[in-house]
Amino acid sequence: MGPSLAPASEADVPATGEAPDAGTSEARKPGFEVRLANFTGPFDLLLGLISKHKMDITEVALATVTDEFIKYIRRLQELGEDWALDEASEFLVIAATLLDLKAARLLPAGEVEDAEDIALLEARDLLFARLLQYKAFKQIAGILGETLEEEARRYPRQVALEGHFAALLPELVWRHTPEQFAELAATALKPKDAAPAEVGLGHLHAPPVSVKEQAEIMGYRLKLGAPLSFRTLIADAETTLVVVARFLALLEMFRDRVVAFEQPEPLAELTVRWTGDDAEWDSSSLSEEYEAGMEPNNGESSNE
Amino acid sequence: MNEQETAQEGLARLEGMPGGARAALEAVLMVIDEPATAEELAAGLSVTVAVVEDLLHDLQREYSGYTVKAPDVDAVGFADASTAPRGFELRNVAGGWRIYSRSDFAEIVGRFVLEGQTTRLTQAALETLAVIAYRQPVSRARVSAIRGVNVDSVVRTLTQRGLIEDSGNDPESGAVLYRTTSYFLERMGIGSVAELPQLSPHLPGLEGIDEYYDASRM
Amino acid sequence: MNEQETAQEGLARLEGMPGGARAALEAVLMVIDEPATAEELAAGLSVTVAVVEDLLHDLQREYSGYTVKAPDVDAVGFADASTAPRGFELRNVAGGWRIYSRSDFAEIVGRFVLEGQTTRLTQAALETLAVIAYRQPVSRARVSAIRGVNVDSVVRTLTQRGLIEDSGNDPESGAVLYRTTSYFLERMGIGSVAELPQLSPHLPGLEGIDEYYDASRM
Repeated sequence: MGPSLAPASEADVPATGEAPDAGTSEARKPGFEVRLANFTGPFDLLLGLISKHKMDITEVALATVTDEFIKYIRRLQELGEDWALDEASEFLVIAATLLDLKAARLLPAGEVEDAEDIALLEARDLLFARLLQYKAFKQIAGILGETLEEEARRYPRQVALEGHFAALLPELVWRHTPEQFAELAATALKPKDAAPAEVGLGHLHAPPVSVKEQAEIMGYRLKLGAPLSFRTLIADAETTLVVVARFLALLEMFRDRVVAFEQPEPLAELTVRWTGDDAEWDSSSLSEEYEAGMEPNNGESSNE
Repeated sequence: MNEQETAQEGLARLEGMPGGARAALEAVLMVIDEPATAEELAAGLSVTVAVVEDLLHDLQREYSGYTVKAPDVDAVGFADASTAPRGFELRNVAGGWRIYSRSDFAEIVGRFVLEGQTTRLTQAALETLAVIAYRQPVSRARVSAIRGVNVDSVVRTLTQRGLIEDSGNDPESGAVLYRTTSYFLERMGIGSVAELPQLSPHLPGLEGIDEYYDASRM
Repeated sequence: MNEQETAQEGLARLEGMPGGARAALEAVLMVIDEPATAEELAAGLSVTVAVVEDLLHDLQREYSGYTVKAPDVDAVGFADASTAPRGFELRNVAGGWRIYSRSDFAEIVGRFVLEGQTTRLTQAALETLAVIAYRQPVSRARVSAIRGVNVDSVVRTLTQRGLIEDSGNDPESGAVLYRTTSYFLERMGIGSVAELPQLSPHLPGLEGIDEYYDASRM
């Protein structure tokens, strides 16, 4: 998708619409398009700009590129594109470095004494190094792409095992009850923690923990029969809040007379045993009083 | 008429390739998993069924050399070169053609297959099976999206173990859909998949899960 | 000693079968569904690795006839029979041997094998894959710094495609490190990452890049 831009006021159209790897060079018309997909990142854009001007990227003459780069960023701003924060900030970092470079160029040659000047030159070298490195990987990516495509023309033989061989396979050992299997499914189906696409705020607010849910989890485990220590029951608790919720839940369950506690002496291991004879017990009998307390923001959890 | 011409052109084109039409047919036979009929093969190669049948019988004879005793190779006497039999054979089973390992080597192949086989499913296999059991019928791509890893080889293992099976193709994407088998139910000790425990008690907040995956579906 | 005898006996027994050891090896190659190493094949056939390697190279040459130009078949000049290439080839990839259809017939075979047809990777995915391949094991943050963009979703896609995998955590930062998989090697048709093209010709005069990089590492 190419967001269309208003006709360019400047005579020199930004390079972005006609960068070497743009594929389809845009026909000249009043409006032109910036195809964001043409560039896979700021380095890519920068390389595009540099090669458009047929410059050696080790040359210092980056002023033109700097101008165009900044112009490009402005256009993106005008578009109001919902750029991912980190991507936009990467652009800013590079734009700032480019500005520094531009400033560095204005310094009289051979008079680099100031620590600040040196820092600028180092920043320039660093940017060059990173650009060169990126360029190398971009070329390698091209080679990988060609190889993968060429290799995809060969199909491996990978046929199902012939019936009489499959029959030789040893019988599987299967020890999962339907309940254990369901637990496995629940784990597998749970959305994997998506990699943060934005700055995480999770550390600012503890995620809500429901006593009722924790009661359900423990009820399920205890109903399997064997007495479990409290230590075992909280072994998978990710936060203290979950531990607290489970403890409160156990107290509730004790009040409902579905669990019994055993502790030989103070601070010794606390063992919890399922005593409810009603297999149909569920957490709905739990009082609601903790729910409000433990779930201050009773809204959607930040799962998605 | 027209079709005849196309088939002739097709044959001419194949013969221009290294190894000719015979090699082209071999290439297909080597990698197909399900037996293919002469008609399907002819259509894929753009030649006539008669040509494909000739080629199939040639290959069958060639693979079997002179010493073959397989009952289905009735034309073995016509083999025109004295070659040793290969380790594989081309068999016509229930109307379809496929390459199999030669039965003379069943013992060796069987030993190789058994080597390193375990009697337990790996955690990856169990989780994949669980996803398929609760989301069936489901494509590999979707299971892969849910698990976040490539599941191709695990799906093959589960199929081989008879726990899951092909249940047709997705009408939209054409991808193969998988479902659990009656052997799976047997091993689980339940009568039908409806008897699998509900997931909700174990997974608070799963209401929106299907939309979540559909949204991120590739 | 004892083992040597067993291997000799094994070879003698195989040679007594129709087609000999060569055919036995072929039979095993017919049932493997991922590359098998010479060691695995030797164990399955009860012969020495050296014998299996000779047989593998013989078969490779034989399948390729005279016309082969594959760079990995260096001994093709020694093929002792003037045969047309077969429709399939035996290749040594990702450290193991496996049979593939010959690439000349890709178009025809593709009509029969729908699955496994993988969609092409995007430029972003290829670049990310390249960085991971050359810098492995490597964290997302580092790949991201090299490419100058966030690579989270691309890394997820590559993991799902089975091309890269989690290889543990960085002892210092605790960040997940990624590496390429053997499936990646298979798809690239190479034996190990050491066979990837050299990066240095593409990186003129950048000896110190890694230090630069570590200094600016996030």
